[in-house]
Amino acid sequence: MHMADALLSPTVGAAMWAVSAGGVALGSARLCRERDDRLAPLMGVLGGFLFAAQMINFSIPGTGSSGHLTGGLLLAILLGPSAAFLTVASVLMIQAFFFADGGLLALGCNIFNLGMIPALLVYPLCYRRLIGSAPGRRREVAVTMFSALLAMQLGALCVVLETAASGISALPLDKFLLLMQPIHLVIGLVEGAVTLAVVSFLRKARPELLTRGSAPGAVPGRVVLASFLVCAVLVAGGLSRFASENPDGLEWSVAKVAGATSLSEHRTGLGGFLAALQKKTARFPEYQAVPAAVPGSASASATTAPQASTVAGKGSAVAGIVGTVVTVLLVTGAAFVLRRSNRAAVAPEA
Amino acid sequence: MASVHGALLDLKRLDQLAAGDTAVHRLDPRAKVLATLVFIVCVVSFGRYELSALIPFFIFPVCLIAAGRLPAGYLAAKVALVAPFAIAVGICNPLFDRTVLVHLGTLDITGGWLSFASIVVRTALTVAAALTLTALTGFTSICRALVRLGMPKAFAMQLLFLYRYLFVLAEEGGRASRARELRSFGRKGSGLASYASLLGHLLLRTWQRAERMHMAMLARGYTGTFPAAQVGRFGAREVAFVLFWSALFIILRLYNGAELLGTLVTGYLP
Amino acid sequence: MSHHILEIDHLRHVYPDGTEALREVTFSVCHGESVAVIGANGAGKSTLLAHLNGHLLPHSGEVRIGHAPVDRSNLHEARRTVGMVFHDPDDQLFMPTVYEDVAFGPMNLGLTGVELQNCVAAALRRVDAEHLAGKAPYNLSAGEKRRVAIATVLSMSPDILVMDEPTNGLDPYARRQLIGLLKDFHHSKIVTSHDLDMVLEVCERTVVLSQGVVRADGPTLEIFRDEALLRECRLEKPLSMQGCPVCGK
Amino acid sequence: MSHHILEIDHLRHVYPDGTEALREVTFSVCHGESVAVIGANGAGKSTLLAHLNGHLLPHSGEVRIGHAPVDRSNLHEARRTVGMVFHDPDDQLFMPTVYEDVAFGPMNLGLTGVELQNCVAAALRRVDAEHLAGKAPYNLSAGEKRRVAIATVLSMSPDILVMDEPTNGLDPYARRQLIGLLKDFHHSKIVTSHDLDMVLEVCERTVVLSQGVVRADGPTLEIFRDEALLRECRLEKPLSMQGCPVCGK
Ligand SMILES: Nc1ncnc2c1ncn2[C@@H]1O[C@H](COP(=O)(O)OP(=O)(O)OP(=O)(O)O)[C@@H](O)[C@H]1O
Ligand SMILES: Nc1ncnc2c1ncn2[C@@H]1O[C@H](COP(=O)(O)OP(=O)(O)OP(=O)(O)O)[C@@H](O)[C@H]1O
Ligand SMILES: [Mg+2]
Ligand SMILES: [Mg+2]
Repeated sequence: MHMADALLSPTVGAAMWAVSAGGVALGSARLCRERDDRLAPLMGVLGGFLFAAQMINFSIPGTGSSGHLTGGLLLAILLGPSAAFLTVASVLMIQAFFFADGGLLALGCNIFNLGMIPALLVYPLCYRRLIGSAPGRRREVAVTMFSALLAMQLGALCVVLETAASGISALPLDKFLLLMQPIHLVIGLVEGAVTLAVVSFLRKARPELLTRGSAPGAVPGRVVLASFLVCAVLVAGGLSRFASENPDGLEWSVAKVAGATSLSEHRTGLGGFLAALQKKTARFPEYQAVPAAVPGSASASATTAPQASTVAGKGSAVAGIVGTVVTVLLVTGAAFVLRRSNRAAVAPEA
Repeated sequence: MASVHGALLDLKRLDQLAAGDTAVHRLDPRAKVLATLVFIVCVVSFGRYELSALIPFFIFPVCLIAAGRLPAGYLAAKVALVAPFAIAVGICNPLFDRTVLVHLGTLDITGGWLSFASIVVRTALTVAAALTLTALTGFTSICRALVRLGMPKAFAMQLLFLYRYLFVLAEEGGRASRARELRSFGRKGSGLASYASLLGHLLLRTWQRAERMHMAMLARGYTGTFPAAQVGRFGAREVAFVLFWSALFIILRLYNGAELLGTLVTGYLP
Repeated sequence: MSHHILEIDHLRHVYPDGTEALREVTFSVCHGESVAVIGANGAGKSTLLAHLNGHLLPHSGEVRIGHAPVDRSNLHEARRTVGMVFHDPDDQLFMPTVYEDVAFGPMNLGLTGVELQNCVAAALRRVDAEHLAGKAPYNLSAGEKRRVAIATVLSMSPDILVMDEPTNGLDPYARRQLIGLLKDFHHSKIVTSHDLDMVLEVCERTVVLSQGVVRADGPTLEIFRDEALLRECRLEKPLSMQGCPVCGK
Repeated sequence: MSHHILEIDHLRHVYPDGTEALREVTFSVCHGESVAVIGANGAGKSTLLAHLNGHLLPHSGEVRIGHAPVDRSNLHEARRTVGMVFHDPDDQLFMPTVYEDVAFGPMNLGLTGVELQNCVAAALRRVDAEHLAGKAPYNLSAGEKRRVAIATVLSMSPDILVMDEPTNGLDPYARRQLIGLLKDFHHSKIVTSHDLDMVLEVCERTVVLSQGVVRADGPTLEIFRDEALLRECRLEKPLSMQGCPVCGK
């Protein structure tokens, strides 16, 4: 499930970008150190393989729907965590640029949810630890299924948290969770089953392919753990700061606890700056619209004019609508002029 | 399957558009990437009920599309098709947020509808900007721009390989899936067993291809690093481009352009 | 009315990116006929074949099999009637063993037990590959893969056998074997190839495609004698008709 | 001492799964010679070629280029000397545009600026592909891909050109073009192919591999006249030498 730009606040987006960029930098550095120049083409074509795999479906018995591979865990088993992470990240990047799947700002979130979680978290810390050196069939089934499920659940959870922390969607956290987690339970089961089946196939056909991921040194246990701690702190910092800036974003859980008292103190950095700008100009600041929040934030809203929100709302609404129409006309006009002048510029050659 | 296949065709199409030769095409990719990033950050930094202030931002993609002589209809259709997730989540807003924020005559508009509309507009803006960037620059150039903006080289290399072999493998996968389809009738035979085995075969062949590619690369002096790409110039035009757009975005972020215009107009029309 | 088993009628296909791969293709194939479709790289041969079992649908025009047009409603029927052997057998062999691969189609058609076994055995026997039944496809040689790919299709007893460049990548012996095999089939056959010598041996009739249109359609020998036509379509006489390079005849 | 540029000496290779692909291969190639390596599917041709630039290393025996054995210490040297054109051009064209692809090798050799540009332009000119420089590989036709693949190798000015089935999948016109191109090169050449007619035109000498050993080595025409030998090695005469199927000669 791809996170989308339109649901993100810049703070959450930027925090996740920082985390993912850190992961990519770390992964690349590790890879360079490994000095296996076979990896570059291999990762490239395996990324292509992920695309190809997504073109192919299988029908899930009894449901009438179909599923396909997502691939994070499978790649980690084949390539080891760093290479698998970079491969998934590159696939997501292509999707962001060409298919606008997600979007550029959401890329950070998506790389985290779909790449980091399965390859850098679940694989080294769960799969590798549990699977042992010579697993029996039953153990392999159990561990693979569990890992795939875990990765999917964590991914879905992150989508929910990121959305909630951004506060663009009004979907309450509990409802959203109830929606996302069961869906991803099914997706996780499918992922586990496919990963298991493909790994068994490879074990029969080319067992030597399965040795790379489990090669000694391929599991950067401590590094991963440390970087995840850093990530967690970063994210938690970003989220909590944002939560205090924008109580509406987490109103169902943080309720009105943060209130007006903490509002002005935590406004720092990009998010704070933009939020401040937003306060200055916004016509429908949410703390005015949500009656319960009005008393607490009266001082904060003093900068903006409307006291009787309906009246002002009406006036600004009319202005907004008229303005929108005019803007659209202007934009279209500009495009028209640009195109004309462009054609004129090319015409002499043609 | 159809969606990925269509996506690949789009990819080829966007790539061909990037081969165009207009002033905006010729700009250093870094300038375009930077301007687009500023644009996206500004757009998503608006509050959830903001709508009219977003509209002026369309000036950016629209101008670039016009100046780059990109097929507007095609890009618009693409924008309309994507981001189902954002829309799906956004459509919940009217259900949960029923506070009436605006009265238009007898029509009450709730916060939910307002924020939903806002999500739709944001989606259109961010998606249009991303696609325009790609169509004006091409993926390879974007990659190189990102490298020069600090992306690790190993990752860039990986992206370039992926981009090159996407088509080859997608076609291979497409043919294999078609072969299975031809011999399975309806839903019969398209289950997990044949799926996993098919993927396994595909994976084996992918692996062999990687081995051959590696051989080809070694044969041409590959030593684990890619030679540096030719340098573009971040000149006055690039600086002007980035500064102009960033300034415009920040102004539009600070002042609701649409509403100011509207007040101007309605001010004269009592 | 007519005894045509396959009719291609003013077929036109445009790929989504705007490439007009087929512009106006019309010909028909009778029961038991062997037809070769030849043409330069990119002439549209593979595109044409993909229409025969409804993998691609026409932009305009029609493909009819036994008088019923191929469309979404009767895809299953078309796929049973037309057996397609792909350009690259690797695309076609996707099950863990040869036996399972050949059994895949009939099983989906509902065959089980002894009936299934007989069907698979018969198909393998027809391509001389019974000894390969237990092997994994990725361990086969090029020629073996090709023969198994044909068996996977034969096991569904199609009425028309369609093959895209069947001799590609085969050594001379395997090629000769395949030619023998093809001559023995009493199916209607449609074959594309750049191996015009094989065409000369296997097909009595040849259709020449050039840039998405039929440039010629007639007895193979007649077509191969028309040097001007061949040159125009980026083709040349089969090598065996070109005179001996040693004695220079 | 000798003027051999390439010597293959009792070469043996066993794949990790135990397949003994080459058992005892010995032959050598002189400056300017064109040698064809032919044999059935699985005879070991591609395996042999992979040894020439050190991609595979021998289990026993040796490959010597200009008297220096190819081993880990001089791989770079060997790879410069031996230019390898692969079976599937898609494996070889891995950069985003044709220009970059052709420039990849020279750039790794340290060329820059005008020198690099000239080198790339010269290589593209030799295969008639200057107009393709800006294109992406996935937009090329089969014949164009093949020619560009050759250019990528020529740009490194190798002393020996090695090609694995260069005419595979080409239409007769593109094949003819390629043959013309190959005849014009004054490189030492080693070519494998199932297209024996091409071999007859391009190579004056032929080595026959069979199950990992050299079964024959001699002038091409002589080899192709030995029907018993060919039959034994799953080969047959080039089609143009087989007599006309029409008049039956
Ligand atoms: N998926 C596709 N999208 C766009 N264009 C395509 C696609 N597949 C093929 N084409 C184009 O359609 C034309 C016909 O292609 P087709 O594969 O049918 O040729 P062909 O006759 O089979 O060639 P070959 O002898 O090389 O196999 C070519 O110009 C090709 O580039
Ligand atoms: N990676 C590999 N692992 C194991 N065995 C292999 C591998 N590659 C090739 N072989 C085997 O080695 C033998 C020689 O293969 P090779 O590819 O050299 O044959 P070839 O002469 O090139 O055949 P073709 O004409 O089909 O290209 C074959 O039996 C093949 O199955
Ligand atoms: Mg074809
Ligand atoms: Mg070979």
